[in-house]
Amino acid sequence: MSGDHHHSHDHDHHHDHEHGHSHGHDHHHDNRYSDMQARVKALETVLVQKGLIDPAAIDAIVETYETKIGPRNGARVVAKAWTDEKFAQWLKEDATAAIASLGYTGRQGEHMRAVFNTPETHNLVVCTLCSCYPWSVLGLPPMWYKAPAYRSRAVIDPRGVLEEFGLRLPETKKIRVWDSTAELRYLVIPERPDGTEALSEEELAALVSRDSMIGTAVAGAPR
Amino acid sequence: MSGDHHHSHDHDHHHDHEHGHSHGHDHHHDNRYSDMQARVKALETVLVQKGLIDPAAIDAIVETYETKIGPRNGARVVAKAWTDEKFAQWLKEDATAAIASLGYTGRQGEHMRAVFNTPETHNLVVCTLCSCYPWSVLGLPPMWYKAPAYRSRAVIDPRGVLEEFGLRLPETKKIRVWDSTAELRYLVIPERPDGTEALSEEELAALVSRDSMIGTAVAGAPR
Amino acid sequence: MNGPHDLGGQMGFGPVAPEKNEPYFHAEWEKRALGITLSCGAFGAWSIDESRHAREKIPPAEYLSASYYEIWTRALEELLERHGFATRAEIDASVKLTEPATPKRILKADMVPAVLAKGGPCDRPVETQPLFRPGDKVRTRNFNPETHTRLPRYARAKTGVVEAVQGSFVFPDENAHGKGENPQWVYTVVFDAGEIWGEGADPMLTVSIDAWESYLEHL
Amino acid sequence: MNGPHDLGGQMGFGPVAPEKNEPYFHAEWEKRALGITLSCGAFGAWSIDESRHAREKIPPAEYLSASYYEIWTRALEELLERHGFATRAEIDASVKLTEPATPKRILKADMVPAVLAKGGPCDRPVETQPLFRPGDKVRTRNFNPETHTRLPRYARAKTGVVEAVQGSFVFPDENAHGKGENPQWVYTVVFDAGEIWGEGADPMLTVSIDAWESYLEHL
Repeated sequence: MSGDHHHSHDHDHHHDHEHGHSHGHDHHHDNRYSDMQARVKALETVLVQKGLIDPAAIDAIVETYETKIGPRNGARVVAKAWTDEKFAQWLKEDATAAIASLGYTGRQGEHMRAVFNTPETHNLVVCTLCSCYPWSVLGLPPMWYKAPAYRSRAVIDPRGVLEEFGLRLPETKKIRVWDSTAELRYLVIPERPDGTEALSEEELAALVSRDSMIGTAVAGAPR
Repeated sequence: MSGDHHHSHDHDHHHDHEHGHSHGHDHHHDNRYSDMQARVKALETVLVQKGLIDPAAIDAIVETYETKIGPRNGARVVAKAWTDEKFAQWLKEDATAAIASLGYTGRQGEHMRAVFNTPETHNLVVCTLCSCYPWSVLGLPPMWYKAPAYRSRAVIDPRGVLEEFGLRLPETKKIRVWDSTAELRYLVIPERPDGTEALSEEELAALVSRDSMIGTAVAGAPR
Repeated sequence: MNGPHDLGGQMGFGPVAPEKNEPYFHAEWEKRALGITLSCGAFGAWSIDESRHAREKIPPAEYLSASYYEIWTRALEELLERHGFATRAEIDASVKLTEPATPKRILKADMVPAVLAKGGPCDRPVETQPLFRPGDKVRTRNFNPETHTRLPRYARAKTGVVEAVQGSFVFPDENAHGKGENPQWVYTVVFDAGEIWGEGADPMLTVSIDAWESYLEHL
Repeated sequence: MNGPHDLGGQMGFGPVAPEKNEPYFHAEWEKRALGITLSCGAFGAWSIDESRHAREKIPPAEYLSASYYEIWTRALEELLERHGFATRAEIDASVKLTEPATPKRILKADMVPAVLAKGGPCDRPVETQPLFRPGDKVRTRNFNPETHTRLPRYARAKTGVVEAVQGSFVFPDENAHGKGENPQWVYTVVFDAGEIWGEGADPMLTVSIDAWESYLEHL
């Protein structure tokens, strides 16, 4: 069946391109994204005419999440937890406050929990019901995190999901999946890689990928 | 939300028409039905070229279900059950054989069960997993029987579904929903309407609608 | 599999909306799709179980927006390719490009009345006695296979009562995957709506499924 | 509601397929959709619970084929109309036709940093003591409301263990429908995969949800 699926997608896609070439990217294009382009533009136009929204505020929001709030925040939290036992303890007891002490607060990070990988247990975060994600430390979620494939499978077949990310865990490793069904937002603290004793906090932070803080990866080894 | 839904459908539909006019009903039309028209034609073409199917057989199948096998079959079963106590008993004990005695056999009617409405209990048939339906006595299923709205709701909110068909059952009436999950096919035997003592079997059959044999209606009163 | 076809208790599809005139077909291609599907079924290359599973595997967004004849057609293309009768490349090009596999039979027009009147019975004898009797309390098993099953999700791990032993039938969970017919006893099992749907369920509602023996455990 | 959003354990969506470069946005409109959605949230006219429910009510075939910013936008149109800020007729015409309701606040550019840094905490004090303690065995309730809930379908009527009391929070099942915040204690409840998924479940897997107190019963 996946053949069927791919076929029909290719087929549709082909159509879209043909239409795109003959019609240009106008309102009558069938491509979903072009429809949305027109729709969202109309939405913004109407709301601006009504004085309800400020286009500059939209710019500021976008700029914030494109340049200021992203997974480097979380990576600094992790690096500090690796190097500062007291901070790690604080993270365990009151992640919201510990993370706020580094300046990371606010939207979709109001109620943080840090969950620590151990040699015995790997943690994985999902939101099966929508796309809850710790924006304050990881920024905007990637497309796959919000899409049905990940949301449906992470709770029933996490090993299969992790293998698609190139992470093959030993069968003896426990997996704990956290389904973010309430307003708590989870940050995975990956295990500190071996051979990183000499690294600075900044160098350590560079080893912490976004995926390792969701649980779809582990922290990288130093080069 | 249904407003949203309708909007976007109208919108898409509008597009389809525009494309239809500019492209004609060719392979590149975006309308689902036109795509299917071309696709199914191609499928038939290839299978005929390969000598695997006989277009006249397709015609014969379509003609059979358009003109020969339909809910009049089931209505005759019901009318006979109303007028012939022995037949009714046979239906209860071996519906497949009793129905076959009237000449109704075969595809999607191989393993029949007749379920009798009573003053206490109303029966309703659904196939939540696909669209199992007793073709030999009811013909091809209507579109709604195969669609998600009916299949999803019949088992959890049958009263709500029945009200959409204009059938409001007293709250004290038991409802039994039969989900056709195996190869048994269910025919509901509705209650015989009052005041039909003088009617012939043929006149009685005219009171038996298809929906009354699915359970989304009761048998009609004589005019 | 917990696919898009397993619809019992799902929400959000709106009213049932029966049509006024209810035509059997809504376009010419639907007639051809019906006839082609039945004609290809006559090849004897796949079971109803395998074809049901092919339909279930259509991606959910497509399955839920497709008409049923479209679902049939998409699944049929998959089955034709899988069993060597026609490739999607051929259908794309609308021309024969390869020699097909040999079907067990080809349905000709004059065979149609007899074939439709015969159908395809799925009852098969078994040598065992039924494990359950009418009146037995049973619990349905809890499983979530990626493969075909006819135990709907809403009726798993639920307690019900056996109402009837319905005979022994081909077991779809294995037959859909070419593992043989392995027939089992089938039972009608009745559940109180409260057991299935919990609080707020209609107190006058019971729901039954037809369950293969291996779906059930004694309580 | 058992809507298209309740995806845990559903199948048929194919591989996860992370993108290579993973851009935050895949079209300019997605940026605007993000900013407009957050700006309209600042009106103070609806809660996150009401907006989540508006997203869940998108018809399943559309929900499952839409990108998440499209889901946001469709739901936002519904909320704007429901609360008197803009009608779909206005968006269709791309022009103001009516006077809008009065929002509690309008988000200006200079307010953005402070508003994002503040967020919208949902914890609220309650006067009761928590009914459950870490280590308690609990059973999740069985219900299938047509209204909003955050107890996913896969975790209903299942036995688990309370791992932590997480504080008291706005109760979404009521708040989504304008019935007030009615805060409750929230617990992290852990389930063995075998309890949820039954036979064949990964023996090394546990899954937790965060459950409001009224979702739980002492075992």
